[in-house]
Amino acid sequence: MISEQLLYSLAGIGLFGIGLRATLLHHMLIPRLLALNVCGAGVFLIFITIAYAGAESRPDAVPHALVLTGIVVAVSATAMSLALGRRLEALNDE
Amino acid sequence: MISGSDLTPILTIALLVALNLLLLSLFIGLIRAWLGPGVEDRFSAILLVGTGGVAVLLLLAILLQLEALYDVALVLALLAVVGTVALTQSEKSHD
Amino acid sequence: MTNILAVLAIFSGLFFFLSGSIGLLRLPDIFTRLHALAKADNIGLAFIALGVIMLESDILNNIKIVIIWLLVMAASAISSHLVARHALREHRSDD
Amino acid sequence: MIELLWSVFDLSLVLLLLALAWGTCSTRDVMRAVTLFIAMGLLLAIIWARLKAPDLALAEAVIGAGISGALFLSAIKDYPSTITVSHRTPVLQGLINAFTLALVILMSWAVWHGLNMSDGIRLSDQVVAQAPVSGVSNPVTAVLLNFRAYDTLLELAVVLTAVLTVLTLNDRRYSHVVSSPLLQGMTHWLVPLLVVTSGYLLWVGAHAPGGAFQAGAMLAAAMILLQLAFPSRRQQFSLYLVRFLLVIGIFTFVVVGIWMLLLNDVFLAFDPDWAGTLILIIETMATLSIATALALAYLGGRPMGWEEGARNNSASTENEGAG
Repeated sequence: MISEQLLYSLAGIGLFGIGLRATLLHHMLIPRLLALNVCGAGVFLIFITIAYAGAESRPDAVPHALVLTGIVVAVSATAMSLALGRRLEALNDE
Repeated sequence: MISGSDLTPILTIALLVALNLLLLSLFIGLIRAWLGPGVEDRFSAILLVGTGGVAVLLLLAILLQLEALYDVALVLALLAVVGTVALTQSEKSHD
Repeated sequence: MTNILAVLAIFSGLFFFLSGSIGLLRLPDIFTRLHALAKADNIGLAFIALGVIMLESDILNNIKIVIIWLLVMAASAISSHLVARHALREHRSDD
Repeated sequence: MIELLWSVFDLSLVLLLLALAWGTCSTRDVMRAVTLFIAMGLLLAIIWARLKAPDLALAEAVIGAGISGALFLSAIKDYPSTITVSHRTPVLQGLINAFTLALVILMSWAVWHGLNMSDGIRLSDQVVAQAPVSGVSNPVTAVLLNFRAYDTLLELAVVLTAVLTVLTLNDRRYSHVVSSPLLQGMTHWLVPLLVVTSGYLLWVGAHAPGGAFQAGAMLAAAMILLQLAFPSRRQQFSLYLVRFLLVIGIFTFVVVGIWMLLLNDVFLAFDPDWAGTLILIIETMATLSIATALALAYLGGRPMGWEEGARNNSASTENEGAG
């Protein structure tokens, strides 16, 4: 049996890589933001995997609090970037 | 509290098999999300994943003995509606 | 005894989930697909919720599960309506 | 047997997650990308539940599957439906691939060390040891609102900054959608239910998974739903109230912090006797602020009559109908 910690941290690293590569490759705003969110999700997954301490014991609360903060900040940043992008489009149309 | 003593090995195995089959069902649904072709087809797949997610969370709550997952399932059920409404009410503005 | 009944209920639910997702994949258009989806949403989740209720001894949690199930039922009806209406409207604008 | 089945479950979850991420990042169809992204959010909520992080599962269910999805869906309304392929030169593409690979290797090394680290100070032990004096028994809430209250204060500042940027840049989006009577009927019972659940999550956050962020996001979802179901209804609330709600969270936090500074000589150091009450007050106000901020962010800009609202609120409600 592979340890679930190893498995999920590999998934986190994979998500991070996929997201980062796509963030750099895309030049349109929305695909880029989606990719950046995927990349961020990978980082969150790594944090939570490190916090996970097996089936019996209670996981570490500190990374959980950090990731909770991260999720809220990520959604705010996404909203801000979308607004910036919309403004930019409006300026280009003029 | 979940009646932990009742969680016999055979029951655990049965629940885990159910969990895996449920995931398979979600996977089949997600193929439709990939194929489309219409927006509606994609979103009906999301609806299936939402309901399937609720079912997975209910089973996980029993298996992991985490009561809080019922709250998560409740929240997921509530938010699935908001998601659908967001999709169907925001369509491309036809000129 | 309760365990056997619970597992039986969960597996009947799974049957509806799997047939719902296969229907979502195989049926020809959005309206028939929504019809398949409703099976998973309503009956599938109902059976799984029933099974989980049998395994869960805490009465408050059981009430929560019933609320979740009622929510998903209502949500599924309204989502299907919205998605189908959206599909109809889009289709009309193509003509 | 049990372990094998868990492994199969974990492996399928992970493969499905990676497939969805790959699909989101590589497809040329914007709608497909957004749908797969929403599905990924739902799957992440399941993964957080599996990894015993119900606090995160709650937040992800509301934000990942609900609010970010709604944000992207409203953003792609007037967006080209196909993603044009990258114009990057082969050299640049090679550089990007090499850079990504290098970071992934570096990260794998760091994670490997993180997983194998056995000695040293484990923060979780300290959190558990100090939990009784934090005023709440949910360790995540204890970390967020007591031990690392600074972080949470600054996070509220980040959310406020983001929403102020949104408000500065654009007027809100308009939707030309005819609402459905069935949807409006549903809104009449669903919105109260969302508000009650939000209050429940806020209250339960002291001793079980839940708290200000989950509750705030839930309340924001209720506001977004109202907006979607009644797109043409004029706002019935004062824009003064909106501004007030937007800053009340951070204002309360700072006031409590300074009060504690005067009392204990340390900014944001709560008395153990008072901590529970203070945390609840701060969290309630933060919930209101987060909800308002996320709902305004969804609108994508200033609501009708935002500027006039500042100068003459009573007159603006009469004038904005034409605009």
